[in-house]
Order: sequence, then C-alpha cells, then structure tokens
Amino acid sequence: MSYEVKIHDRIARVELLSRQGDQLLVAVDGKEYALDFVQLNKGSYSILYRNKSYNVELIPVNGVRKYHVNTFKNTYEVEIIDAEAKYLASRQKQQETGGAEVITAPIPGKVVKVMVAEGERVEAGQTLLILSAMKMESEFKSAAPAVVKQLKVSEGQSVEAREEMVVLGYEAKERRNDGTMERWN
Amino acid sequence: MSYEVKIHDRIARVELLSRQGDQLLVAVDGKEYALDFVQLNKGSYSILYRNKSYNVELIPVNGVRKYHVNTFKNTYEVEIIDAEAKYLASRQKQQETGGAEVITAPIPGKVVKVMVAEGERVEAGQTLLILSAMKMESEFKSAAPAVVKQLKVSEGQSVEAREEMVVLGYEAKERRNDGTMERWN
Amino acid sequence: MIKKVLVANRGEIAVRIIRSCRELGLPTVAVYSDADRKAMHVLYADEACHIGPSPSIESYLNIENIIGAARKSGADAIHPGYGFLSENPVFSERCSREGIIFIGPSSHAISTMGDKITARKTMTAAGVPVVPGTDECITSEEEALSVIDQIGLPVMIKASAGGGGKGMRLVQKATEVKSALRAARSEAKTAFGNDAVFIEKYIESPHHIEFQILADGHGNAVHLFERECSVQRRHQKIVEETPSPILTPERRRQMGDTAVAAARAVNYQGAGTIEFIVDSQLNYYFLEMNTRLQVEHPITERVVGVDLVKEQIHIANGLPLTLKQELLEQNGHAIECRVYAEDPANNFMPAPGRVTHIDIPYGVGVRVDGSIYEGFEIPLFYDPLIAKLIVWGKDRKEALERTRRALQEFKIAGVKNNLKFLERIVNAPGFVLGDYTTHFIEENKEALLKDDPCDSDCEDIVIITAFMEYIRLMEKASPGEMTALKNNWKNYSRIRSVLKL
Amino acid sequence: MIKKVLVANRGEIAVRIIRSCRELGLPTVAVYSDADRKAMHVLYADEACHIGPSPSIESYLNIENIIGAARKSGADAIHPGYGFLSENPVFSERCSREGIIFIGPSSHAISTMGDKITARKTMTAAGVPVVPGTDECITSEEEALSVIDQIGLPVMIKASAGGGGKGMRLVQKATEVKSALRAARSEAKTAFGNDAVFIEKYIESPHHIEFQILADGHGNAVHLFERECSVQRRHQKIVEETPSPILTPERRRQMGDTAVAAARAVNYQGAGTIEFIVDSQLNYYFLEMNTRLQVEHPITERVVGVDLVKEQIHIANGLPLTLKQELLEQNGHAIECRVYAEDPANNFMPAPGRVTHIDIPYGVGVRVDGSIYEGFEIPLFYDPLIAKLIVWGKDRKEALERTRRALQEFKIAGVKNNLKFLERIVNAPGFVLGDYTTHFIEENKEALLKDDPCDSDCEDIVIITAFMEYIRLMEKASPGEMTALKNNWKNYSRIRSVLKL
Repeated sequence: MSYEVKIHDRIARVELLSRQGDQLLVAVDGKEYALDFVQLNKGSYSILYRNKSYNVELIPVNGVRKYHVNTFKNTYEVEIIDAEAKYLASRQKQQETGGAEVITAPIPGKVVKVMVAEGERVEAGQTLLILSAMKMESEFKSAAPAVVKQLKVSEGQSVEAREEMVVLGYEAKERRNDGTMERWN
Repeated sequence: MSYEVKIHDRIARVELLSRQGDQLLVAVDGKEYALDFVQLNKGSYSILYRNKSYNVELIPVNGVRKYHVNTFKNTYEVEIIDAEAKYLASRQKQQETGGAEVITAPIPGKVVKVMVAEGERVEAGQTLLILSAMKMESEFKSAAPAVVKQLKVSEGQSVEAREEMVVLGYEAKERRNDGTMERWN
Repeated sequence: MIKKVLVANRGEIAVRIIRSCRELGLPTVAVYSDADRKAMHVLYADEACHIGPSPSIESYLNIENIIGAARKSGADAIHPGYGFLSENPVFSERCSREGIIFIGPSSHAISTMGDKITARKTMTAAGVPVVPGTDECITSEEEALSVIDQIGLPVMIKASAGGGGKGMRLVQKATEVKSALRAARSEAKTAFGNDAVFIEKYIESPHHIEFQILADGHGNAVHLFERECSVQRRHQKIVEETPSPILTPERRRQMGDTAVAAARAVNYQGAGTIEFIVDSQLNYYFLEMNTRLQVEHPITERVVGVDLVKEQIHIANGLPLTLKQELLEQNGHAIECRVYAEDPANNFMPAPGRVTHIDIPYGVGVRVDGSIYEGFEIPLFYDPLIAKLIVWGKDRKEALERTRRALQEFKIAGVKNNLKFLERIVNAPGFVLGDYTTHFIEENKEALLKDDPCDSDCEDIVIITAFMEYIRLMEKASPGEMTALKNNWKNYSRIRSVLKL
Repeated sequence: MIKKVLVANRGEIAVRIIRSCRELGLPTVAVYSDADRKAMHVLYADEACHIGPSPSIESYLNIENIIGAARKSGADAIHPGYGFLSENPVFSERCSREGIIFIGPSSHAISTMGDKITARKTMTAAGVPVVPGTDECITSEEEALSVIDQIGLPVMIKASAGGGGKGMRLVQKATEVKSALRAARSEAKTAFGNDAVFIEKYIESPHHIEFQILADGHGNAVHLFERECSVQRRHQKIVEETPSPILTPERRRQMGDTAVAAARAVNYQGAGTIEFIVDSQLNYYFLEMNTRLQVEHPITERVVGVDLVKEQIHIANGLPLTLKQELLEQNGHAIECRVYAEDPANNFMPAPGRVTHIDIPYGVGVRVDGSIYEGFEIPLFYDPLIAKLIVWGKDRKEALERTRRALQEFKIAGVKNNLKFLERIVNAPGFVLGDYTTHFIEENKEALLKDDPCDSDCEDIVIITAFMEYIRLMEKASPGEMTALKNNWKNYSRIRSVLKL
C-alpha cells in the first residue's frame, strides 16, 4: 500500500511495509521507520520513534485528503495525493501556464470600489479593486503589467470567501494586498 | 411531544409546546418556559431565559438516555424515561421488594479475600470480602443481618466494574465499603 | 455601591471583566450583537441582552441600545472595556445622566485627553514634556510649511481626533510635505469626520513606553510603573513587557511622577495610561493618555500584584485607593503576547473562521486570557484579537524562556493565527537582548516571516501520520481491502533478516 | 552540568518537572508502564522509555528498569518527583554509583530522615523540638504501657518506617492500648515489611504546618516560609495555603530558623520540607522531613516567586543558591486545591475511567497543573490525583474569592471527582475564617458531603436541555415524526393571546 503525500513543496512516497498492533514499519521516500504508533483521540496520535516522542494532531481541511497538522513544535499543511487529486493538479497547471490569474476574495466582504474596466491594461502595483472585510479595507493590486480579462464583481456587491473577483492575463504570478485596520491597544 | 425526565429523585414531565428557530416554549410540570435555545457544540447548549444565561453540557452515560450534566454552578445526573426505561425500573423494584441485594464491584479489581460461605448467616457490619483496586483494599460489609444467598466470585479472581460478587438476602438495603489508600503529600 | 455590572464589550476583555466581577460577587450582564449569540462573554455572564445587528455601529457602539439593556436588566453600572464606547465622552455623560455608574473617568477627562491638541496644551500647562510641534490645528499648507521650517524635518503629521495609526504621515523630505498633508487630512476626515491635523517633531529610534495610573475621587493617585510597548506593527502593539529593558530606576521614577501629574491635571478618576515616546537618550515626551483599561494591562497586574478591574470598580464605588506609591514595587518580569486570528503570510489579513482545536499552555507563571472555544466561529465584524498569553518570570531571562515554552505549547487550529510569528519575535536577537525600538518588526520583517527549518524525521512522521489516518478512513469506508496487510509483520521481518545475512 | 533529565515519575508532577526542564532548554525522557503509554507525561517529554507492566512495583518502583532507561536514552540525571522512588536511599545511592545525578538529597539524608526514630534523635540532638515520646522502637506491650504511663494519654502509636497515615493508631483510653499496638504493628509489617513502632504524645487540635527549605552543596540553606496543610482527610492533604492563617511573624521566623537548622543537621542538599505539628498555643514540634518535592510546592512558588524544580536542578548541578534569606518574602496569598478522581459520596473511593470533557479555569491569578486530557483513560493502578488548582490573591480574602470562582469554572466529566467537595471546603465557615485544625474535614463531614441546593429554574432548564437533546437524537434516528411540531409557534401564540383576553 502506498500513496504520495504533499507537504510544503515536497511530494513524498509513503509505503506501509508492515503492521502488528501498534508497531508499524513504514517507508518514506525509501527511508524506513519502525514506529510505536497509537491513537489518542479522533485525529490525534502519539508516536515513539527511536524513543523520541512525537505528538501529531490532524485537523481535516475540507474532507479527508487535506490536513492542518500540529506537532509539538511546528504546524504543517499536508495533502494526500490520490488519483482525483492528481487530475485536479494537472488541470490547475494547465490553467496556470495559460498565463491567467484569478483574483479571489480571501474572506467574505463587500466590494467598495472597482478601479479598472474589462480589457484595461494595468501596471504593476496598480490597484484593481478595494474590498471591505472585517473592519478593514484591502486593496487588490496587479503584481505585474497585465490585461483585465474579466471583471466578475461590481461596486457594492457582497462576496463570499474564495469568490472570484477579477481575471488578469499576464506572465508573472504574484498577488498582493495591502490593508490597514484599526485594532485596539 | 412529552417525556418524563428523572433528576435526583424528582421525575418531571416535560412537554415541547412550540418551537420557532431558536425560540422554544416548553412546559416542565406545567410551568412554561420561553427560551432562546442554541447549540454550541455536540452536547453543549447556551440557553437564555428571562435574560439569564445558562450553559448546559450534556455528557452521555451509556447511550442516549442518561446524561451527566454540567451547568455553570452545578452538576446533575439526568435520565430520560421512555417505555423501555419504565419497564426496567419496574423490574428493578420487583427485585428489591424481594429482599435481596446484589453486591457488585464498583471498579475493576481483584478479589483478595472471601470471608463468608454460601448459606452463611452474617451480622450487620460483618465483612463479606475484600477487593483490591487502584492501590487500595476495600472491605465489603453487610449492612444488616442477612444470609449469603450466592457467592459469585472466588479468591484471586479479577472482576470487572459492575460485576456481581455476592447476593445477600435481607430487608434493610445499605452497602458500605471502607478503604484506606496511600496517597502522596 | 454597585450591585450589578453591565459589560458593554465583547471578546477576551468582556470575559476578563466578568471574572473580576464574579470574584467580587457582583452579577454581570453581557450584551451581544447578532453575530455574538454564541460568544464566550454571553455564555460566561449571569445575564445577556441582545443589542442589535452584527456591525458594531448598530450594536456595541449603539448608546441607546446599551442604555436600554442596562435599564432592562437593572444594571446600575457599566464597564466599557477598551475600544467601542470606552473613550466616548457622550456615553460617559449619558450614563451619569441616567444615574448609571460609568466605570471609567468623567466625560471632561475623556474629551480633554481625547483631542490631541487640547491634551497637548493641558499637558504643557501641567509641566509635562511634549514632543516639539504645533499647539494649534493646521489648516493651510503655508502654515504647515512654516511650522516644519521651525522644528525641522523629519516631522509627523497627525490627525487631532486620531488613534490606531489612522491619519498619520511621516515627512522626511520637504518635497513630500504637501501630498502628506493632503493625505493625512483626507484620511482623518473619512475616519473621524474631522480633518484637523497637527505637526510634531518625528522621534527617530523611538520607544513606546506607557505608565499605568490609578486615581480615586479623594485626591489620591499612584502609578503602577511602566509597560514597554515598542513591538508594534503599523502602530498596533503585538508584544509588551514590564519592566522596560531600557529604563533606569531614576528615569522610571521621573516618568512615573510625570504620569501622576498628567492624570492630576485633568482631575482623573479611574484607571488610565499615559503613553510616552522615549528616544535612545531616554528623553521622554507625552504622547497621549488612554482613559480606559489597556489591552496589555495584565502584565502590570502580574508584576505589581493588583487586579486592575477590581481597582476600577472600587474607585467607581467612591472608595479611596488602598495602594500607596511608596509600597508599590515591580516583582519579577512579565511579557504579554497577543494572539490574533490573522494570516502573517498574507499581510496579516484577518482570518475569521471556525476554531476546530485549541491547546492552551498551563503551569508555573502562565496566564491566558481568551474568548474562544473549540467549535466557536470567529465573526468577521470585530477586532481579530482572540487570546492573550501573559507570562511571568523572576527576571527577564526566565520570563523569556517561559514565554517560549508556552508559545510552543499553544496551538489553535481551524483559523490562521500569529502564534508562530510571536515565537519568532521572542526568539529574535534584538528582542532577546531587549534592544529594540518601534521599528523592530519592520526592520526584522524578513526573518520574522520566514518558515522554521524542520528536522526531516519530524516531517516524515507527520507524513506517515496523515497517511495512516487516510488509510484508516479509507478502510472504514471500504473494509476488507487492506486487511491483507495486517499480519505480514512476521513474514517481513523474516525477509529482512534474510537480507541482512 | 546536566544535559538530559529522566523523570522517574508519572502524572501531573512528571509534566510539571518537564515544563521547567523545557524552560531551561534541557531535553527530557519520560518513563512509562503498560498502563501509561497514552499518559500526558509520555506525550509531553522529548523521549519516552517503556519500563514495565502496569503495577508500580514492576515499573515505576523498578530500579533496574529505570536505570536501564537512563542508560539507553543517555540521560545523565534523574528527577524522582514525589512518591515512588523519591525517598528511597537505595535508589539515590544506585544513581550515584552509576554516575547519574540524582536530583535530590544524598542517600544518607534520605535514610536518616526516612526512619522516624533516627530522625527524632537527630533532631533532638540539633535542638529541634520534637513531640514528647519514645526515642527507641517499642517491641513489647509492657514497655508500651510504661511509656504511655510516663507521657500520659492520649498518645499516637506510629510505624517507624511509616508514611501516608498507614500504621498509625490513636489511643485515648488505657483499655485500647493493647489492641491498638497490635493493629499498628501488623499494618506496619504488611505495608513496610517492618513492624517497629514508637509512641508519641497526641496533640489535640493540631495544625500541620510545613516549611520549604532549599540547601546547596556550598553550605547555604534558606527556608521559603510555610505551608498550612491542616485540611486533611485520613492524613491526606486536600487543600493547602500559604501564609498560614494562624502564624505570627515572630513564630514564623523561629520555625523557619528551626527548619533550616533541621536541614543542616543532616547536611541536606536540595529541596526539602520540614513538617511541624503546631498546637493552638503555637507550640511547635518536628513531625518529619520530606526529602523531596512536595505535591503542594506550587503555592510556595507563587508567593515567593521561585521555580522550585529549577532550584533543584541548579543545586544538583553544584551551583550555589542565589536566594538570600533576608531578601525572601511572602507576596500575597496562595491556595492549592487537589483534584482527585474519586467519589466523595462513596467514601472517596478512587474512580478511574475515561475523561470525556474538561473545562479548565483561566485568567488572573489562576494556575492549573494537571495530567489529563479529553479522551484520556485514568488508569486504576496509581494515585488518583489528576490536577492541582493553584490560586493567588493579594491577600487571603482575594485568594479565597478567586479560588471559588476558579472551582466553579472547573469541570471534569466522565470520571467522578471531588471538585464539588473542594468548593464546599473553601466555602465552609471554619475555612473562610482560617480557623481550622487537622480535624476540620472530620468535624464538618456532614456539611461537606451535602448536595448544594439548586434554584428550580436551573434544574428545569437542565431537564429541558436533556429532553431537547434526546428529541434531537430521536429525530435524527427517525426523521419526519417530529416535524409536525416545528411550525406551530404562531398558532400557539395566537391561542395564548386569545386566552389572555
């Protein structure tokens, strides 16, 4: 039994070689690990490896393939890559090489101002629109010279998290936002 | 819709009169309560009644009919009485009026010593057996003069929680145990 | 005497205030907007009143609704917390008109200190040093230019009604004056409805050090020493500590006396904070007074051994202060870290969402003030501060070691947060040495945002765990498929033994 | 210098020790029995070694296995915690033979203080007051009778090797002497393999007050003031506080000096506790010395501002004490409540089981040291102490108010526990007044075990919630049946309006 697992930019091949009760033998990219592996609670595990004690908490992110992972000292984002995920990844790549970027709302909010029109050429750093969310106004800027391919929102409109707002056409891929917000001292 | 609910020694009749979103109208033994009733998590609720804020945590005890309940200031044991529970209660009562008591192990342990024989007459306060559990030896005594009807365990035997150990025949029903245990200071 | 307290706030500060009321045996009333029905302050208070829709302007800032809630619940006092209505003189005034005790200063003190220019004048009159600059509002560009000519560049242009960094512009070159002035005034107009600005000398390498004061209605006033608040991002404090690593005992005494004098100058009653800007030669200047409880008040509570909320309540009850300046001392060292639901990797964008898991640090020297619980959905309408970690040590070294330990143990899942960012701050060489100014975050930005290196075993074990969990869930979904694997341990070890021969 | 610490213990104390090691940057090794694979100390340590089956005698008391674990993991020091091997001179000796630093006193100090009769003699020689009684073991009944004749009834018969209340008998009438002597010796034989006993004058209305001491290898020794431990059930402490409500400053100074002298008399090195019995006239007598960390050490940490585990480690490293007696002071007041998994309603029977839910108190002045988590199965093999609540206040009144607040917030579900019992203790008039002796629990038994009255609304709301949850689950199981109910609110209110006319 083996899968690919993605962590940061690394994709590792994991293989379960053997299992007897709590004793596991697993290979990660060919390196073998003999582990004492016990479940504490739903999604929470204690692992002893060469007497070292590791605690791993898995918090699912949308389903069973993606996890936010806490260890004692670190946090990670991990994804199990199975057939479906591979298909989606290849499709995503196709889009990207097409030279388009979709600017999406990171959190729910309201579009305060749209500062460009469809078809308009924009400079690097030029503000495309302003989104108001969580007591704060954020400017969404173009990371490089580009063309506004599509405007999917209008002023005053409410948007959901991850809702697409603007489609840009350019090569370099970078998105920045810049916001100020009043917090208490 | 109505049920009987047992709390301490009280059995209350509860009736859901109406429900609209979070707004409930419920009667308990005829007294009406209009509540703002919201679920926070599994088994955990926030209730506003006449602006008073109540937090109620329900922790199921063996299934869905019995709950250990925490409020901000108190803890309760609550049981929903439905048809099956009623039947069990009546059966239990029958047994009790028969004048027999079954002495069970309160926690898992080991029978260290059995000090009576089947058929033996015992005095009030006479030790029946000694159970060793959790670093502690507990004596199980007869609460009143009685006859040992049945001995279900023998010396050296391990017992589970709630396992029956001795059946006594007498009128007065009381069971005591007396233990000392070493704790750290 | 106060009999029931309405807390006109939300989040950790509302919970914290209720705690002290509970200890005093005072019943409490929480208020909540639509978004906050399940918020912890509602669950924790004895009573709760709904005060309107989610936007603060319609609920937590709605004076009518809050006064109405106090009437309805029979609360005879209101604690405003920080933010929201805490520094609104109209609200303080309204409370006293309604016969409700406002647990805070008079509206006179709030308005005097709330307007920066009035505050400057009052402080100057009281002999409190202020940053060189204008004592009047600047309305024309010519005036601005002539003032800048007098005090010399660099200068800071500030909105008179401002706060939280809005309406502020730094001017370093003469050519920038006009655009900066215009920008500051337009921002001030939008944010505060008032475009008055003033100009101050810009202090380079500044420290932000504030003094906690308490003053009663009987003429007694004391200070409870300082808090070093120079770890800021865009004028928002992130980590605070006390004592300040740069103050000398002598300078501390002077600044404390100045703080008390500043409070006396406005007949202050209650708890307040005098903020100073301090340069590298320890010259200090009055910056502003916060006429309310401060977010970072717990570090003072820890080293001075005082419950500031209880002191506020006693003062509001008209009781004399029992604290004596000569008996107060700083005991050990305390550090506060503010935990925000925000994404440091994405320009600290607020990150609302559902908290799926929390591990809170415990043990010797650790205090946590928070307002979230597992399953709680952090609403997007309010300040993203979700918890404060307050750590004490017998000296700065121990406080730092303990803060590191506690931050490592602190975990929040489900919402993005700045816990890792905080860890990097307390590990940064400048912070460890106590050698930092308000430019600290900006100057160390890159290092503070860098991902930590991870030993590869640890990463592999994370990979294995995720993999095993996935297998377990797949197996549950379609049992049988994987059972073949289960008992081949013996075979495998036999194979391995053979291979080793 | 110590490089890696093996903690030869479990439960809250193992976790607490690891915390301080972590702050000092020392890696830690946990040890665990079969029953403890999922225990918190295993999860919290950097490394973990299995040391045997569940019964302590085969694991936590197994010297070979623990030394083996230290060898295997490369730990160069062992912290024994309290209980288990902490006061075993053989273990201390063995560690030093193996070249492992034992974080505790020498085997000489342990054995001198461990045998009650030797300790009595040593203390008498050092001028420390002891309770009138025998200085030699009693072996015959005649001898016992003649001793009792000399010192007068009532007397206490105590096992020489005893501890924790085992092998102790109070004799009030002459007719009880023989049976009590027999019972004490047989119990001592069973518990400690040694039936030597001695006889002491029984102090009526006694207080149990102990002094914390620290002594280094350079001849420095200080005391860190007292802990009042008179709230006991069967010689088991339940609630402790510091300062003691009955000591005068003068008597405190005397007893502190005596405690330091007692430690010096055995060339003590490390942290230790001198227990005194104090009568109502404040006469005090040496009771015993505990040559280890005490369960209740955190209240001293809080008021004195010292991390005792770190001090132990520094002393074990051969460093000189940096604390000076004349600079030490008690700052405010601290109370510890011990939370046990036990059933007060059933004679405090230990109650192992699975913890389904925990709410831990937070905020100003509150520290919790614990070792359980949601989902954890408390094993039945060990001491049922699962957490300690340590609360600080600026004075006894505030500490009490805060303790009450914290206990109300503290909830543990799934296992029976004594939290309600603790609440009743801190609310009992005798405790509130600070007027209590070691008989406090026994004298107030009835009140302390009584269920609290509950306002009927609250009870009804609990009933409604359980009912609604049950309906919800039933509806989930067979949907549709109950939907008829959902939308008749309007109809119902209409009916009610009509009825009101």
